[in-house]
Amino acid sequence: MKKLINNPVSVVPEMLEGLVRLSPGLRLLSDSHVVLRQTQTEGVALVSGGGAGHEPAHAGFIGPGLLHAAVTGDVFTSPSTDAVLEAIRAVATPAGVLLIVKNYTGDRLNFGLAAEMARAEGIPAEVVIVDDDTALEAGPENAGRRGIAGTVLVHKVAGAAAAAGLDLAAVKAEAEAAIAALGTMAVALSPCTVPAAGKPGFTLGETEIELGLGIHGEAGIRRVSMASADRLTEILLDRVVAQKGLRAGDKVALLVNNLGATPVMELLIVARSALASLEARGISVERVWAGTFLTAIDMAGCSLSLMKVDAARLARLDAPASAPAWTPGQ
Amino acid sequence: MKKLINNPVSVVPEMLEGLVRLSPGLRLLSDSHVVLRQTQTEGVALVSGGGAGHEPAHAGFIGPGLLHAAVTGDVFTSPSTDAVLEAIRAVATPAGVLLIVKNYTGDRLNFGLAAEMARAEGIPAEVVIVDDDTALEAGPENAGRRGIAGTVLVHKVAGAAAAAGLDLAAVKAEAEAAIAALGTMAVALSPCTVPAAGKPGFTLGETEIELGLGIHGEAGIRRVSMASADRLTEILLDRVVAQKGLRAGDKVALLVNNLGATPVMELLIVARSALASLEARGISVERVWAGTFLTAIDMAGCSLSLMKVDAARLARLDAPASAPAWTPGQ
Amino acid sequence: MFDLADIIVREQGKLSEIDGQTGDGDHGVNMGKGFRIAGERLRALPSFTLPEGLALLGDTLLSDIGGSMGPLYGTFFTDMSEVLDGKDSLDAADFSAMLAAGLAAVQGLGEAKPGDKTLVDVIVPASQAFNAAVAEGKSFTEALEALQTAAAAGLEATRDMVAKVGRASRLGERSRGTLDAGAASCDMILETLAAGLIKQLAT
Amino acid sequence: MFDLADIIVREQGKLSEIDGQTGDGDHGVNMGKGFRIAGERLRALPSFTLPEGLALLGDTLLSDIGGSMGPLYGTFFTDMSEVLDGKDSLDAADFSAMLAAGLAAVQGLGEAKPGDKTLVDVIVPASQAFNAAVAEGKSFTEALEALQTAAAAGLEATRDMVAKVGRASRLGERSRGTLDAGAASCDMILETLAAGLIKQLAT
Ligand SMILES: Nc1ncnc2c1ncn2[C@@H]1O[C@H](COP(=O)(O)OP(=O)(O)O)[C@@H](O)[C@H]1O
Ligand SMILES: Nc1ncnc2c1ncn2[C@@H]1O[C@H](COP(=O)(O)OP(=O)(O)O)[C@@H](O)[C@H]1O
Ligand SMILES: [Mg+2]
Ligand SMILES: [Mg+2]
Ligand SMILES: [Mg+2]
Ligand SMILES: [Mg+2]
Repeated sequence: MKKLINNPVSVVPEMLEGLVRLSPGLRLLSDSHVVLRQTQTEGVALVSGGGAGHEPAHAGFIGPGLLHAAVTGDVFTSPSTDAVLEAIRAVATPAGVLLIVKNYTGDRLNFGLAAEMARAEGIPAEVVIVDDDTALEAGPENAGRRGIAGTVLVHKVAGAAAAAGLDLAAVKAEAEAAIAALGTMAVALSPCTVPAAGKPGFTLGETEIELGLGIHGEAGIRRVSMASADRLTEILLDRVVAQKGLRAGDKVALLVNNLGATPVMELLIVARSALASLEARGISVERVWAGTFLTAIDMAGCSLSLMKVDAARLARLDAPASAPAWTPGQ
Repeated sequence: MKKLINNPVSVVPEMLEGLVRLSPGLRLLSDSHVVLRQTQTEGVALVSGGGAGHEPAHAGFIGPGLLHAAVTGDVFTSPSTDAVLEAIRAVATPAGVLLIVKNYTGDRLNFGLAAEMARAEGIPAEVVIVDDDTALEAGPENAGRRGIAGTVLVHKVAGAAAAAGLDLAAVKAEAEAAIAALGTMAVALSPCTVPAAGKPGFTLGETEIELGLGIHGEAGIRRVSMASADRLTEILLDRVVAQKGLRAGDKVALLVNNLGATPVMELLIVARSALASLEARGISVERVWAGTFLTAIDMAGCSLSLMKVDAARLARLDAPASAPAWTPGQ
Repeated sequence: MFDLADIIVREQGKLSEIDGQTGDGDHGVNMGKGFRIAGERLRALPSFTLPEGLALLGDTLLSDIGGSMGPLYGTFFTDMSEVLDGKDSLDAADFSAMLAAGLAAVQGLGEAKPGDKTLVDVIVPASQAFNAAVAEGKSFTEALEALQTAAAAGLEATRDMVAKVGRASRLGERSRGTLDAGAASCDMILETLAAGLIKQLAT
Repeated sequence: MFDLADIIVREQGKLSEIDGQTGDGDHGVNMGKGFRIAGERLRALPSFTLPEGLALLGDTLLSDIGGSMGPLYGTFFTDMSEVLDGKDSLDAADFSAMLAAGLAAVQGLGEAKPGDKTLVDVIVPASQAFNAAVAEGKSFTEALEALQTAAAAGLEATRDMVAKVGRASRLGERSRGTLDAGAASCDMILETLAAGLIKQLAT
């Protein structure tokens, strides 16, 4: 394992220190892995988070119009209930706190328990669960779809709703509607290496790639041979479009996300390909992003997220926002 | 080689199409690899460029307060004289054109010849050569220092000077002063793979890294064993500080640049380390950036650039600018 | 209690390896961290009762380790401790109530049913075996031994199950054929707790 | 002229390999692309004179290939063509003037001196040998043969040189021990041009 780190046990505090030093609008809650805005606002506060290893998520999306705080656990491990509760307390307003949680047992339990404890302290707290990984069939026989890169667009919609002064129930409802409208699928060209493990979580042959993998290096749904960018884009979009029931005439936002080690050259080629494919399907891409939003450490590959939008949701995506890792859609 | 591409011969046009589709302010000159602003301005126009493979450079830095056009060659190959001349003609104003060129024989020759031809057509054209790679000793015995990631800061200084309405000689003088104040050094953890070659340009052992390498996968100055982020940062900064004669009390801008495949986690750890090291040296970091600015395709590793600043140069770095890959310094 | 902390810390490599087969390979890291910290805190105390020890362990898991096991094992130990509250020594009835409280905590939070391939598949047969032995008039020690056997069998039975909850559930049929990591740590925990009590009862 | 285009296209792998040892391994790719395009354009013409062929080659290199070789070889061929302007056949004096113009073009642009480990280290000894043979009263054909021998020797001599210009110069002493890529392509070019003329003179 070759990584620009000092010690696997210190990657999380060191990178968070780096982030807040580079982001004058952010600060670190002392003795914790909770990052929050320098100055808090009135109204509903948004808290996100999860295991580390997804940088720039989640702390990179803190700022006006987006999140109020993010709680980071160890690499690929949900933060503890106490850590989440600390974050909630730090940003709570009388309007309450909405927790944006990805669908993993650990995150659900820790954020869920923390929300319960917060309510017991008199802080209105609600939870939404993001489950955008359309690679998987959801059902009673499993823990449901995972939350992956589309989470970033949920942050944006909820952040704009909160900034617009909506109450907790209304912000929650908008976030849940955005989640229902969202689907994502990823392709990995290489596995990722957890610093503490020191070696890749799985191995792929010279020409093998993995479709529908998770953002923690969990196995995907299918291992296939390497194919062209156009072909892979088609496979990812076919699945998301089918699972989310998208049809010609629908309007969507498209997020092309680097899983960690993908060069800009390749992201741009995939973005071009995805735009052409959606156009051919008669699906209108109202906004598009291509960049590094939510990663699996150093995995090579990308994910494509589609969120169905109407004028109201588009306005949320377009609303002014400023955070270290946020860029306006085009 | 696993890459999200369609065909090695089409990577350059496809990625440029992706870029302009994602950047409403940019357009592609028809039948060429010249990207320029949708609307041109009065005053001195700036043209940069070079081989492809350095994305988001150079076209990602086109926009108000920055470049007016960028010419892209094949991967790691200077664009032709004709292509550069086309770009010059497309953006030329009576105030003239400044070409920002990195110190490679091919770039010097093609941009230099194009400037001569432009002048023959009555277009005032000047060239500045960026040679920030302080890993190398410059001297009569070689072609001088290479131009690498610090070029992005030269774009910014010159772009602000041009936007401020200075004349060609004055913009050129500011760019040259910025170049003289600039030093960069890089460390590679992995080689890069040119799509047309299909295999890495060199090989590194399990624990080997390369110091002072070039952004085309050229050999570095020294192959050493993997070390901690703090130690590597120290080695890079020692060299740049010594070569640029920086001393306690000096003010600098710091650019932490991803060479292509480095995760955000690692960049943030290096940024934290560099800030601490410079502070310990009594060198004041007035502005800092950490991100993906000028890459060597999919190389893992980073470069550190220091540009000495006074109030006037800092104002150039802070001047408003907007381009797909530009973010304000902190 | 020290034995408990020590065995989890010692076996963390094995637990991560099991988790790696169908999960993300960090079960041992997570558990090892929590039990190491709890062990240090316990060693710093002049003395403590079993309920106090369990409470400290539960607190540590809840506040310091995160992941799915932090809350699940955290409330498991916390709720077991509450049942015993104030007691200095415990009898078979206390032990039975303690197991019931632990199971209720885990199921209340994680909603796993027997057969879902989790630690529940160790706790349920282990406490059933214990209660059955007591009902048959066996001694506390004999009942604890029955629990140990049943816990180990419960773990072994997870091998042929398909995960229905947690990370491994996304693999569907592909999760069959390997042990469950949480069940493996739970077997260690119950067997070690029982062994400690058996030793204590013998003196 | 077709031979010239063909040999460079055919040998591009070898040229890139040589460039890979001290440069960035693309010399063959760059040259191959330029000579392939030029070859196609030449084949599309009903007929052309040598100066016309050289001019087209120079133009193609200048406008289509970029890199350092685009302008260097581009002006090399363009300037050689200009010396011959209008001529349909050429004598030894023309050929000598042509080489001088090519060398001046390359040096004017790239500022490489003999010994800097570039194509100049092939052009200089080759044209010196040609001129010396002519001065000694040798025939045009004999002088061309002398040029071929000297070009090959010039290439071989680059092996022991340390690069002073271009990409390889950053390696300093480490650039010693391998041939220079530009010198290798230049040797092919001069030897092939000479062979063509020799064949023509023999008929
Ligand atoms: N809903 C649940 N209820 C009870 N136990 C669960 C549940 N989900 C997962 N588990 C247990 O958690 C174990 C994995 O723990 P661990 O690896 O520490 O957490 P994570 O899956 O977050 O990486 C599984 O082996 C299983 O026994
Ligand atoms: N200044 C120069 N003058 C003449 N020839 C040069 C000069 N610099 C480099 N060369 C030649 O260019 C060759 C490399 O060409 P090529 O690989 O196509 O370009 P690049 O170095 O840009 O990749 C070298 O082998 C050398 O012969
Ligand atoms: Mg985990
Ligand atoms: Mg080159
Ligand atoms: Mg796990
Ligand atoms: Mg080369």
